[in-house]
Amino acid sequence: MIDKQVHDFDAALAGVGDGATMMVSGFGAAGAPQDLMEAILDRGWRDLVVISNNAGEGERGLAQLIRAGRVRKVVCSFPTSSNAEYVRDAWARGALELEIVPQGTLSERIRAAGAGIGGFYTRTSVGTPLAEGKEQRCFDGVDYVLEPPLRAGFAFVRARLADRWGNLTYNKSARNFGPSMAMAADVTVVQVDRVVGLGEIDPEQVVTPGIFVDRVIEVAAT
Amino acid sequence: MIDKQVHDFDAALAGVGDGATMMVSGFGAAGAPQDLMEAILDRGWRDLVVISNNAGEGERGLAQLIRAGRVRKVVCSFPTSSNAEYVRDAWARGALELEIVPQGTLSERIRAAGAGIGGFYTRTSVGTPLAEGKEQRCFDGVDYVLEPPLRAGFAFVRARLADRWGNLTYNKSARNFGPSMAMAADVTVVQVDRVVGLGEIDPEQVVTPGIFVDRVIEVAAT
Amino acid sequence: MTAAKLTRAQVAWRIAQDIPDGAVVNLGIGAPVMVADYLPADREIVIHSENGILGMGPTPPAGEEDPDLINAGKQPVTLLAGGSYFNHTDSFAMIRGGHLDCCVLGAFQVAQNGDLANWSTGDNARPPGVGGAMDLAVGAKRVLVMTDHCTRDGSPKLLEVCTYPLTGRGVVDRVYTDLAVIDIADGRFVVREMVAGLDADGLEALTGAPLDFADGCGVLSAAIG
Amino acid sequence: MTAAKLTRAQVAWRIAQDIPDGAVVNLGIGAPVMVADYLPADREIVIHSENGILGMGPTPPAGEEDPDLINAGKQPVTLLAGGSYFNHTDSFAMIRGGHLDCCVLGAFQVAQNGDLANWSTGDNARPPGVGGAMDLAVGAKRVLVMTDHCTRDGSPKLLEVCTYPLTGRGVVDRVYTDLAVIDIADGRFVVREMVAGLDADGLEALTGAPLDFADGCGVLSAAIG
Repeated sequence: MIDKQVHDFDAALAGVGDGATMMVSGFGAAGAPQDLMEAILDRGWRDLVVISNNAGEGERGLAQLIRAGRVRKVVCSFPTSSNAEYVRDAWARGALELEIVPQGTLSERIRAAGAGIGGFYTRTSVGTPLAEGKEQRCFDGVDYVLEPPLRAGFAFVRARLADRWGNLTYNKSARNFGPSMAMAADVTVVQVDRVVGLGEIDPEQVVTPGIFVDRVIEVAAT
Repeated sequence: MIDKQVHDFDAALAGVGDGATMMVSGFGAAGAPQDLMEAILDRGWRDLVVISNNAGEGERGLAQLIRAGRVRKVVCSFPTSSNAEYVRDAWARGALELEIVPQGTLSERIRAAGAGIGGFYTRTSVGTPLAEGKEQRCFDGVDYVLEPPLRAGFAFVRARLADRWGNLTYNKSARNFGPSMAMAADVTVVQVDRVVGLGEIDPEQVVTPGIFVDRVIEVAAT
Repeated sequence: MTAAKLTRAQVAWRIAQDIPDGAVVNLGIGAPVMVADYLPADREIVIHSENGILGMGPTPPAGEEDPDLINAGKQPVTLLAGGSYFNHTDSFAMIRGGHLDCCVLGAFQVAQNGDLANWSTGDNARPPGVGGAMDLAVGAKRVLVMTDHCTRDGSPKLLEVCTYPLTGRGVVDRVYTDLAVIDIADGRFVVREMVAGLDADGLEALTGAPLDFADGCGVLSAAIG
Repeated sequence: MTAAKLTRAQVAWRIAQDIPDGAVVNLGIGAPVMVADYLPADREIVIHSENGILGMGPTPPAGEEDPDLINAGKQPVTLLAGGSYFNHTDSFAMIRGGHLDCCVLGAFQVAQNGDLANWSTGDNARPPGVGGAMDLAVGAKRVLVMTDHCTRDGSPKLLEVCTYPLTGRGVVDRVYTDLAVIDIADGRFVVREMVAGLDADGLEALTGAPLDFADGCGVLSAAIG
């Protein structure tokens, strides 16, 4: 019997520890697994390496982890969202490393890891400082850079509904990075608003099939 | 005002002609745009180059085009589905060229074209005759081959519902190649069971957003 | 006579007039978002937001904001009938795959060969960040730039060569400034419209590169105040 | 004493016993599909079909077939509660990305280093066709092969080196034949189970490569007739 639902954060976070590499879904606060981030904060783990579009946003979740000095590095496209003085401060002090990846390349690199692609060529960043050190190549007269896949030990994702097989739906633009991150980690942990019975999600409407999901934790939306 | 619905096959097929390169959705008969294929047959165009998982299936659609000698070449993963003597015959006579691509590589190459990817590395086909002549490369001790994107002038796709913006839903496993092919052609023409009013497709359930669709023709399912 | 410099809203209005019926357009974070307010009412234009929205609608009334429905600038928005949601990877497949008819981006600098610099001033005292600008710059069929003609201290932003780190190489098609509408063609700036009260020498003095002037170069004005 | 050769159904039964509860498995076209009929009732196993289905169910009753709901062999199937549909590219992302726990494939030949040949006999008089076999061969976490031990004319299918064109290089983990269950480990065939009435020499005589025998090599039998 398959039942991916877990009932407490200890079970949701089993295996996470100091130095963990983790993808965190969300674009700003939309789709960010805030309660999972706070449970990580509570457990005191340090030296975390985070892959996320932003370096947190606002007051909650990943922003708290960074403020508390728990994050060593963020791989992201845009670290300085609104109210992100905590990022500027930590970065200026040398306490936080930032690796900047163009947003579409970030997302495609994550998908590539999940899809078993060993690398891909994109025009994005050609001729810019972000292409430095990358292999460059010309196809049909157009220049491309080679980008490697991007994996992590964990993916922490926020979704709307799940069933015990781990099938997921999302809400509006909170979908963002969730579906690709869920494919690209050794362990995918999903914070959902509600777990529903098997078969209650229309098979045509499943956005992330359960094959990509390891653990589901229900946290009632606030 | 955006209205992608066309009301006859002449409008649906505008620009197609002898030598056209066209993607055709479907896995076997499921999701195959049979009526569009038959309209092409009626118009007598020849030397067609087809990209499709199978070289037709059964009696209708692409199978008719091949039987009638209108198709010069099929790029596919598996040309000899059931009742495919017409493929064996045409191929044995030298009247039909077949280019065999592994199924996942075929689908990924189509998606790459639609997603602006200049090429990608896959382990699929390494060490096999289908890797011959392809660039090979080792990342982290694993061998990959380089695969180029695959585009076409036209994509002919079968879907279930559409609205006037071209948003699409599909039916069950008839979804198959449709969503990726719709992204990868200069002109994407979709045969749907029914055109519904704008807003009648739940925005969470749109599988192919209208941005990928140029023309929609309603053909009541038989 | 002083040049009748356009306000930012007027530049947004002017850009909106150039977006054809049926186009799919992405409006960059910041001033370009204003273009949405001036799209002609008789055209149906689909706005794409890189965080997974097509058919983005206006700001919701106060109290009806949904934190899960935001634009690329993370402001609350709405969805029009016909709109759809999709994931980030698919959204950038649209962008990179050449499916957007145009995008409107801000700029620090634009060079006469179409190079765009809009993400970094090379200031190493500030954390870097690029967002989706590099993807939009290479991906959209037409890249329109919305910018003041000069910086606040009067330096030209239209240059022979960008001095800031690039966002994209040779990507810009047209620049809309508070003074002029300028195409990029064959490695040259070609002025198509210019505000009243300015002549060719005047505009050239405010520009860091030589200018060509289109036959029938018109007057840049806006139908809004 | 003659070897108690297994029927194809019995081989399918034997494979089914090795698929653990909760596994996601792809069953190749042809004989491997029979494995589905013998999955232990107390295990919940998710069947993947490369044409975009997870949670595939059994053949529908006559008259209830849906031409839009078929398996990779293009036969009508059903969907279980918890199942889902997705497009072909996503389906092969699952396969290639290593998300399937195992797949069961047929074979023309298997070599002791795990090379698999199952798509072409190199016969240039027949049109080629590979389907999804090469993707499954490299992608699934475990590749199980279901095959007769010998061809109809008695030639061995388990060889030192494949002579037919490969499907994948070094991909096979375990082979289930009508005579034995054989692991591939460190470039050698290691027999784990063998049917009654056959000894090591007898099996080796039917095999085109040297065999190792696991400690406690068991008897291969099936609980079905």
